[in-house]
Parts: sequence; C-alpha cells; structure tokens
Amino acid sequence: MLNVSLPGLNMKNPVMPASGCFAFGREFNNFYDLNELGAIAIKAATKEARFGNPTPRVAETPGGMLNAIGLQNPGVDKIISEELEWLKSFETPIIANIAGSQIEDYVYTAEQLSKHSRVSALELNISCPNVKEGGIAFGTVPEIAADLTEKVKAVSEVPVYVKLSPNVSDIIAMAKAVEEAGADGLSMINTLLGMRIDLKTGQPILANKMGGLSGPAIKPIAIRMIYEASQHVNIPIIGMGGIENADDVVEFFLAGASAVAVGTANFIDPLCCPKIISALPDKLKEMNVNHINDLKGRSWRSCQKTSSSR
Amino acid sequence: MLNVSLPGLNMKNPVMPASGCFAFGREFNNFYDLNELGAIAIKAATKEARFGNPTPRVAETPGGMLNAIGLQNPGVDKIISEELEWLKSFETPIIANIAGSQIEDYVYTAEQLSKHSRVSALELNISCPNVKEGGIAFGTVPEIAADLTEKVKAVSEVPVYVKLSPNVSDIIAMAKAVEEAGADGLSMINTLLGMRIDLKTGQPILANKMGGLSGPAIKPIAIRMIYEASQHVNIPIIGMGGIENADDVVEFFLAGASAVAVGTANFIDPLCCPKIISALPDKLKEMNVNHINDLKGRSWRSCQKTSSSR
Amino acid sequence: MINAKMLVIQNSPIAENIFELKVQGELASHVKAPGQFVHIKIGDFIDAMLRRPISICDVDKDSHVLTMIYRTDGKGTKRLSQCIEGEMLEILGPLGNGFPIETVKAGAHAILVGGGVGVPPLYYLSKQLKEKGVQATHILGFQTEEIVFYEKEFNHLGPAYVATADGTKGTKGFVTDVLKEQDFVYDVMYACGPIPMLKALETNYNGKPLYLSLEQRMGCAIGACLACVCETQDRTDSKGYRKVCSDGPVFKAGEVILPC
Amino acid sequence: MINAKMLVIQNSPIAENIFELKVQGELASHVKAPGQFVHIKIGDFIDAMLRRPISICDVDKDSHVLTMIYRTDGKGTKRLSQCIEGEMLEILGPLGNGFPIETVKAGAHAILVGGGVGVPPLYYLSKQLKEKGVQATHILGFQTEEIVFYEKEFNHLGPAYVATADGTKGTKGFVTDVLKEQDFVYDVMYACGPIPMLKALETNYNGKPLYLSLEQRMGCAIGACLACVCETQDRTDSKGYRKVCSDGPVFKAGEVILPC
Ligand SMILES: Cc1cc2nc3c(=O)[nH]c(=O)nc-3n(C[C@H](O)[C@H](O)[C@H](O)COP(=O)(O)OP(=O)(O)OC[C@H]3O[C@@H](n4cnc5c(N)ncnc54)[C@H](O)[C@@H]3O)c2cc1C
Ligand SMILES: Cc1cc2nc3c(=O)[nH]c(=O)nc-3n(C[C@H](O)[C@H](O)[C@H](O)COP(=O)(O)OP(=O)(O)OC[C@H]3O[C@@H](n4cnc5c(N)ncnc54)[C@H](O)[C@@H]3O)c2cc1C
Ligand SMILES: Cc1cc2nc3c(=O)[nH]c(=O)nc-3n(C[C@H](O)[C@H](O)[C@H](O)COP(=O)(O)O)c2cc1C
Ligand SMILES: Cc1cc2nc3c(=O)[nH]c(=O)nc-3n(C[C@H](O)[C@H](O)[C@H](O)COP(=O)(O)O)c2cc1C
Ligand code: FES
Ligand code: FES
Repeated sequence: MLNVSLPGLNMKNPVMPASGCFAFGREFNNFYDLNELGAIAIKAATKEARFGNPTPRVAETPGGMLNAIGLQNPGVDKIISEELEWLKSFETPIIANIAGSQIEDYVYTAEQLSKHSRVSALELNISCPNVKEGGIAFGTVPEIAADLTEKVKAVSEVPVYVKLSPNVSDIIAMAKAVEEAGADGLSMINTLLGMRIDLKTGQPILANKMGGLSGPAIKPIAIRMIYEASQHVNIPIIGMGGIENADDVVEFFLAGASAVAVGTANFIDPLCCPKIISALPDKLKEMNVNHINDLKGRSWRSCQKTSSSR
Repeated sequence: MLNVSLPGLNMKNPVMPASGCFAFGREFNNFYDLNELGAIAIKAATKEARFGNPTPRVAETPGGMLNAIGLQNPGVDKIISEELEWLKSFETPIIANIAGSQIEDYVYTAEQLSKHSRVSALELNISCPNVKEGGIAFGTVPEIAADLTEKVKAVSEVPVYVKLSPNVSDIIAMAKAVEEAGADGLSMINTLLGMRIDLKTGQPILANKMGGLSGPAIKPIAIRMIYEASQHVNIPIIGMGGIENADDVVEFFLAGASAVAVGTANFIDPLCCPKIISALPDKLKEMNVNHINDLKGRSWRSCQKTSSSR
Repeated sequence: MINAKMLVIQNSPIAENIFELKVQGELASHVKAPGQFVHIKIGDFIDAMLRRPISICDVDKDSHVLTMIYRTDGKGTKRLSQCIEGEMLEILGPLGNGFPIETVKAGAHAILVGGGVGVPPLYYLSKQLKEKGVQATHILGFQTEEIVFYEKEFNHLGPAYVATADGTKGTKGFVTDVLKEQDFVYDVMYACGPIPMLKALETNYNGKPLYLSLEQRMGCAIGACLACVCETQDRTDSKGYRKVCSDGPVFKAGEVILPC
Repeated sequence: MINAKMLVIQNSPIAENIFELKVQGELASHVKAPGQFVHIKIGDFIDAMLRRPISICDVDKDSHVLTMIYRTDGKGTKRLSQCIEGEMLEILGPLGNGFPIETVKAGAHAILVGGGVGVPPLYYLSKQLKEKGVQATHILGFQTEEIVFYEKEFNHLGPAYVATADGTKGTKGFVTDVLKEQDFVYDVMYACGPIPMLKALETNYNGKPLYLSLEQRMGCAIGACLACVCETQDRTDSKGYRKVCSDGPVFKAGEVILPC
C-alpha cells in the first residue's frame, strides 16, 4: 500500500531523506538499514569541490532553522568514486542532487552522474539561496530555469527532477516552464530565504548572513505551492518542507505530491524516516485508504468534481 | 528612549498593533488604554462594505497561523463615521490601512481617509493574499505597485506607507519601485501565502483554501526582507512578522526597521502590546543603548563601516 | 473579561478522551451567564500557538472554581490533558454572552439539548434555571456509551434522557429521536452541539424560543479579528453578520445562518 | 551511538545559572572516552526545535548514570532547566571522539585547562587519567565567584587552581595567568573552553601535546549536515576540513583553524 512509481524511481515507500540533510547516508546507516528507505536524495554535487560558507552555518528559528552550508561537497568526481561506490551495497534508488553557478557546470555534473549505475534520477537544485554567484536567477526566472532544464535533459541518461525555489511570486509559472522544458518531475520546496540577528552582537547569526529556512514553519507554504503546481503540471511532485511524521506525509499527498522528502526532521530524530514509514500503513488504514496513491491530489480533485457537476 | 518619529507619525514608542489584528481598538480598550500604544494600524478599509470569505477563516500551523478573513469591513464611509469618530477620544496616531481591487477604489478610499483629522498616515495594503479579484499583481509587480503608489500619493493629504508582500522573488525591487513612486515609508511584511489540509476531510481547512501565514514562523523571512530593503531605500520601515516580545522588537530594529507592528501575538495575549512596550526600556538598558533609534540598521551599518575602512 | 493565570486543581478523564478540568482564580467571579466560554493558552510554546475556546461547564463563585469539560482531539487539547494539578493556566474569559435566562419564569419548562462536547455548558445553565425555579429536562446525545458523561449530575437537576448513535446507551439514535418520542410540552429550548443537530432543531422549530450555541474556529475570541463570523439570516440587517465569540456563542434560532 | 530515552534523576542548580543534570539509561554504557558529548532533545515541541549539544561530565557505568553540567542561556537550556526528576529526556549519544588518553603513560603529568562550561568534560577526563595513574593538575577559569563549580570535586583528583576574571576567587585573571605564574612541568595538556582561551593556549604551544575541545553550532551532531566544520590548518589536507561533531570535538593543536 506504500509503493510508488515515479520516473526513474521505483520506490517501495514514498519516503526519502531530502538532499543535504543526509549527506550520503553513511551516518544514518549506523541507525538503520538504508534499504528501508523509498529512495535517497544525496547531498548536492558541484563540478569542483567546495568548502562552502564560514561558520556558524545554522541557526534556530521558531518552528524551523536556517542553514547556509554553501553547498560544501567533495566535487562530482569524488562523489562518484567514493560515495556512490559505497552506496553500491544498497538497493535504494538514488537521486543525485546537482548544483552549480553556470549552466556548463550543471551540464557537466549531470552528465557524469547520470551515467552512473547507482543514480536513478537527477534533481536539479536551481534554488540554493546560500551561494553568492549566480544561482538565484535559475530559481526565480522561468525562462532561465527552462533553459537550464533543457540543457541538462539533453545530456542526462536518467529522468530529471527540478527542485523549485519557494522564493517566487508565481510558482505555477516556474512549474510549467520546467515541465515544458522536459523535466520529468518536480521537487518542492527548497528553503525560503531568511535571517536571524544575534541580540548580543547585533550581527546576523549566520556567517553568510542569510540562510535557507526549513522545518515545520514552512510546511503551509510547501503545501500551498504543491497544491497550486500539481494542478497545472502532469509530472509528479516530490513534496518536502517541514515533514515530521506520517500525518504530514498524508497532507503532502492530499495536496498533490507523489512522494515526499524529509529534511530537517532527520536532525531532530535520526530515526525519523523509518519511523514515518512504519507509521504510514496504520495511518492509511485509519483513513480507509487502500494505497497511498489514492490520496494524491485528493484535496483538489474532489473540488474539481464538485465544480464540474454544478 | 522609545519615542520615534516617522513621516506623519510622532510615536511615543515604536510599537503599534498591526492592521487586521486589532479591528479599530474597541475590544482591546477593555484591556488597556489605547493611548499607551505608539500608534494603531486599523483594519483595512475598502470603498464598499465587504463581508469577506466564508468560514473557517483561520487555521493553526507550526509556529504560526493562516487567515483568510477576506478584508471584511464596513466600508470607508462607515469607518469614518463610526470607528474614526470613536477613536477621537484617544491621542494615539492612527494609520489607516487601505485595500482594493482596482486603482480607483484605492484612490477613492485614500482620499476620504487622508482628509480625516484622526488619520496620521495611510498604509496601502497591496498584498492581501486572500482576495480573489486582482490584488496579487499590485503586490508582486514593481511597476504596478509604483503606479498605484503614485496615484494614491497624488490625492493623499498624509504620508503614505506601502505594505509589501513577501510573496516575491525580489523584495528590493519592490521597495525601490514604491520609494521612487513617492512612498513615505514601507510596512513589511504582510503574510505569506500558505495552506493546510484537514486530514479528516481531505480538504483545505480554510473555506478560502489558501490564507496568509503569520506569526513567529515567518519572522526570519521578515527580518531578511527588512535587512535587504532597508539598505536600499531611504524611507523608514515599519517592521512586522511574528513579533512576540521586546527581543523581537530589537531584532527588527537591528535589521533596519524604524518602528514595529504586532499582529498575531495579540490573539495569544491581548495584553502583549503594552507588555512589550514596558519591557523595552530594560532591554535597552541591558544592551547599553540610550535610544532605540540607535539600534536601527545596526546589523548592516557596522558591516558597511568595516568594509569601507578596509 | 480578564486574562488571568488560574491554578489547576483537577484535570482528569471522566470518559473516553473526555477530561474534566477544574481551575481556581479570580476570573471565576466574573462569569455572568451560563454558556459563556474561556480561551485557554495551552503552554508557553509556539506549538499549539492559538488559544483553545472551551465552554464553562460549572462555576463555584464561593471557592472561585471553574469547571470545564473537553475532548482531547488535536494537538492543543491533547497537551492540555497533560497539564497537572498545581500548574497555572493562562485563561482569558469569561467570553461571549451565554444563554439568556432572564425572560424565563419560575415554573416554566425548559428543554436543554446537548450533543457530545456541546453538553458541558448546559450544566451550569441547568443549575441557574433550577435556582430560578425553572424545570429543566435534559436530552444528551453521544456517539457511544464510553463517552457519555455527567448523566448523573444532570439527573440531579431534572430528568436526563441519553441517546447514543450506536444504541449502546439510552435511546438509539439522535437527540431529535428522543424529542420525537417524548413530544414534550415546553416553554423554551436551549441547545449546544454539532451543527447537524442544531440544524435539525432549527428545522423543527415550533414557535417556542430556541437558543443555539455555536462553534467556530477562532483567532482572538474577543471580537477583533473577524475569524468567527456568521451571516445573519436577515439580509437587511445593518451589519449582515454576527461574531460567534463576542455576539454569541448563543444565538436565537433564525438570527444567523448556521455554518456547514 | 544510540538515540535513547533516559530517566532524569537529578537536575538542580550548582552555581549561578549552572545546572547539574543526571540521567540514567543504557546509553551510559556506550561512552568510550572522556570529552564525548550528547545531543539532547529539549521537548516534544517545535519551539527550541534543534537538539542541544552538551558534554558528558561524568559516567557511572555501574548505575548507568550520565552527569552533565550546563549553563542556562537561551531558550533550549532554560527549558532544560525546568525538566524535573522522573521525566524522560531523549538523548543521542555518545557523540564525537573525545580526549585521547591511550598514549599518556602512568606517572606522567597532565594539565587540564577549562573555562566556564568548558570545565565539565575535564572531570571525567581527570577521573580516567587518575585510573591510569596519570597525575592531573586542573586550571579552571570562570568569570566570577558565583559561577564557580566542581572545585572540590576536581581537588579530590589533583590540585585545582581557580582563576576568575574579576578576581573574586583564586587568581585574578585568566587560566593563562595561572599557567604563567606556576610554570608547570608537564607532559600533555587538555583544554576546553572559549575560543580566545584555546587560541591563547595554542599560541603559547611549547611542543608538548595539546588537545583542544571545540564548540560549534550543530544541526545533526552525527556528521551528516556539515553545519559544524572547521578548516584544517594544513592546506594540503585531502579534505581540507574537519567536522567538530564527528571528527572532534577534540583536535590536536594545529589540526584545525580555530573559528572566531
Ligand atoms: C465557543 C466554543 C466553546 C467550546 N466549548 C467546548 C467544550 O466545552 N468542550 C470541548 O471539548 N470543546 C469545546 N469547543 C471546541 C474546542 O474549542 C475544540 O475542540 C478545540 O479548540 C480543538 O483543539 P485541538 O487542539 O483539539 O485541535 P486542533 O485541530 O489542534 O486545533 C487547531 C485549531 O483549530 C481550532 N479548532 C479545531 N476544532 C475546533 C472546533 N470544533 N471549534 C472551534 N475551534 C476548533 C482550534 O481551536 C485551534 O485553533 C468549543 C468551541 C467553541 C468555539
Ligand atoms: C560539543 C559541545 C559540547 C558542549 N558542552 C557544553 C556543556 O557541557 N555545558 C554547557 O553549558 N554548554 C555546552 N556546550 C554549549 C551548548 O551547546 C550551548 O550553550 C547551547 O546549545 C545553547 O543553547 P541555548 O538554548 O541556551 O541557546 P540558544 O541561543 O537558544 O540556542 C540556539 C541554537 O544555537 C546553538 N548554540 C548557541 N550557543 C551555542 C554554543 N556555544 N555552542 C554550540 N551551539 C550553540 C544551540 O545549540 C541552538 O541550536 C557545548 C557545545 C558543543 C558544541
Ligand atoms: C542543512 C541543510 C542542507 C541542505 N542542503 C541541500 C542541498 O545540498 N541541495 C538541495 O537541493 N537542498 C538542500 N537543502 C534543502 C532540503 O533538501 C529541503 O528542500 C528543505 O530543507 C525543506 O525540507 P525540510 O523542511 O524537511 O528540511 C538543505 C537543507 C538543510 C536544512
Ligand atoms: C487575522 C489577520 C487579519 C489581517 N488583516 C490585515 C489587513 O486587513 N490589512 C493588512 O494590511 N494586513 C492584515 N494582516 C497582516 C498583518 O497586519 C501582519 O502584516 C501580518 O500578520 C504579520 O505580522 P504578525 O506575524 O505579527 O501577525 C492580517 C493578519 C491577520 C493574522
Ligand atoms: S475570534 Fe476574533 S472576532 Fe471572533
Ligand atoms: S552537526 Fe551536522 S555535521 Fe556536525
């Protein structure tokens, strides 16, 4: 009752850890078997290694947190030779998250990763708010996002998901633009740009000043955006933003998601993903639902029915 | 040490209740003397009376709430004849919040209100996410916001504050556009568009489906936007979004606000405004600050100093 | 109407997922009418941030004790049920106008109809009616036997009929089935409970005064945010709406359009 | 490293804004080295959502008791201080690698330097050293007399010098002033405390092994989120960084660039 099938991803359950909140799984493998997961979205890869931003890189906010890791990663080559190699001992589908500051970087990284046998899909992070050069425009201007999507699609051997930024006025326009450009799916949402100031120093807490807001605080925004986007595109959506428990997963499906990712909650409870997965069957039974797919988009499907029967 | 002076507003302290969270003050006057407040932003006025949206109109979210009141108000004429009349028995400066779906409505309402002796300033709500017709474009397209601002400025006898929507990619562009169009100040932020789905019914909790997210959850977004905008405009900013206590007020000043508004917190504690006001002096003393104005923009002013001395 | 810290002196289950909460403090002496409610801050936490509206079930003005009965459902009420004796709860109240009893005369017969957690405010109402010499008959509807509460307490004040949807206790069916069955002669009816119940009562309205206590999701609970409005049935009404929190929660049948 | 519920058996102030917390549970038996820490979930609430990293101050493997000492500062630690005996706390640990003591021989002289809430992990370290027959001298720096804690406890294990910034107790000044004053002959130095203290120790580094325990704001505390990294001093290092949570929190002087 939990298996879902999305382009490139045959998942035995709809729950994956979100990119950047799980590294490459090594640490969490100390707590549970990674094969229990529906899929894994690994940490963003860039063409070259990156050290990322200075510290402090995280700050707590009401119901959420800010992060400005700055895409620290060992570069695509090392990710392939070390991390994906290690991940070969598991069967869980891998979604490789890709970031960059120029189209060429994305294309290069996408090409390398999509060729790898362990990579089932790519996820284009066009929305990382924590990187200085470029980046922002990819996530906020539909034409630029579409262009990037097209170029990555041209080289990728696996389906491509585009991870949308919530820092936009019109999420529907973004979703439609990347769908038209060939995206196989959407991931939404990435973090909202936020900031906290330390009263003792009078300065922003994060060394990078601004960071990405994640956690339960942003859940209503994620739900709204998925509700909107899912009614306007025909490609599936991996939903995320503040998921903590099985109820949240159901809410994302009702809004229109076809699978979900869990980010920040992994820090609060390293076992949250398997806990959510094991709580889902009872939740569905309680709701008299035979398969989680039946919940998909129910919040607007029924509305459509009502209005068409008027 | 708390008095602040903004265009049209001589405030004995920088704290006002936010529009829509305080009606016209009658109810809160049962708890304390409205003259204790720095100012009052009254509920949005429209040209005609509005009943607003069907209920449920509010829903709780992690660290915040959604509302879709839908600008219910008795119309500008009744507001003038009944509410402003009643407010004559107080001295607190009044900011009259104005909404509409067409430029002409805004202009009409603004003209009426700005002529009234009790109105010290106008606040243009160009960002109410809960109204179907129009509205959205005013808050998300810089040129349209500028056009509206200009036309309202042309008829207003008092300073005009423009209340910005956070549902945009580029808050700086919005802030600059309305400043150039003649705005005397900014209010930020209004609510973020969000949604919650009821697991029992599978439907959105709000009858209006979407609503505006307010409360502590959005504070880091407000702080970031004020931090950005205040560095790019020369007009003062009334800061709001999740303020609960004196520490929050200080954080908004550090980010660049010149006064603050408290919304949702009034529902949690009807006495929160006077409590915040009376806690501020001790907070400033603890920080060795002589006047709250000294905190204004400190989080970026010191940066600028550092970088110019390099 | 004040916002006050009140001492929890009891908070214990009296039926399945139903808790009886007793709190002590000055606020109790402000209660004006049965059917008023309070707005409870559940914790100092931003989680379950909004207050929860709960009806006043009983008031002891001598000992300054308020009794409330609530069902644990979502986050807030679940957390409230973990509150223990000796803790302080921040409570805003008394709110709203409650049931009008001034016009009912000694010797009159009042019918009090409650459904589920709509039953509690009827208790204080019934006590007040008794004090006035009004004779009260209670009709209490529940889903099932396990969640029936206060039957005995009501029986002390006047006859109490119980209906359960599944027939595990009393009449099988709804409060309206009891009404049909018994065909009471009465002077005034007061009701509090789920909307379908109130609608059914309103539909069978027979000219006797009928007062309905409504629920709505609330923000401020003091009349300022307009979260809780209902439209008036009278389209020529000068405002066109009523606020459940401050104009209600009790309305005369016919005054407002019941929400769905 | 496990995530476990532990029983609070004590949580009481031992100096101004300084609390001693004792928790009991299986996790205690997993502790491998002094200087390891735990990541404490403060409540079931989204407020103070992130866990708080706190050093292990002492371990009793027989009774399965962990002792922690913390200063109440922000939201999370203030709330932690309200936790009472009998409650359960969700704790992740033991985390990090702690202070290396394998290479120190019996009879050697170790200097343990602590500042403020950097003092606690030195206590279990000193006990472990004593067990090995290593002689320990403690230098404990605090702001002022009211917040001095565990002086007696350390004195039981070896000489303990106290310095206070305002001179209200012991040497007036910093731990470095005590070091200058006493000019100890020693074999290894361990330190935990504020960055300026660690920097001063590193600067006066004299060839003897020096281990520094660092703090960083953390997300996961298990090495997955990269919130807590420090750059290596060695620019040719293959990774170029270390994670305080999983590679540290203890580093050999010279390994990483101390944050500012
Ligand atoms: C005037 C009035 C009197 C009431 N008296 C009682 C009573 O005596 N006993 C009792 O058990 N219940 C009573 N209720 C209902 C009670 O307020 C809700 O059951 C409760 O707020 C639900 O909170 P939760 O934390 O369980 O649910 P959640 O789902 O966590 O609540 C989320 C939000 O929705 C609101 N909400 C959810 N359900 C309702 C509802 N049915 N009515 C109003 N708001 C709701 C909550 O207040 C909160 O703001 C009354 C409601 C009103 C308006
Ligand atoms: C490995 C390690 C061991 C520690 N051991 C101890 C100890 O034994 N006793 C003790 O009193 N303190 C110790 N600290 C510091 C302690 O973690 C912080 O004081 C505490 O997290 C602050 O939380 P708060 O709720 O008081 O502050 P808040 O300001 O509410 O904290 C907000 C966020 O910032 C983080 N944060 C704030 N200050 C620090 C800091 N100095 N270090 C790391 N994160 C911080 C918090 O963890 C939280 O995520 C240790 C820190 C680390 C990294
Ligand atoms: C510490 C941290 C690091 C992240 N790194 C990445 C990343 O590398 N690539 C990416 O696409 N998203 C990244 N994200 C965003 C998450 O994948 C996710 O979209 C977001 O946090 C919302 O989900 P959550 O509320 O469950 O955390 C990161 C988030 C956090 C908190
Ligand atoms: C119930 C409610 C009604 C509101 N009505 C208005 C309004 O009429 N006009 C307006 O400009 N903003 C309105 N707002 C937005 C607030 O003024 C404020 O900008 C926002 O809530 C953020 O502040 P807060 O987090 O302190 O509530 C409303 C907010 C709430 C919660
Ligand atoms: S709840 Fe705010 S007006 Fe009724
Ligand atoms: S805190 Fe997550 S890697 Fe160290």
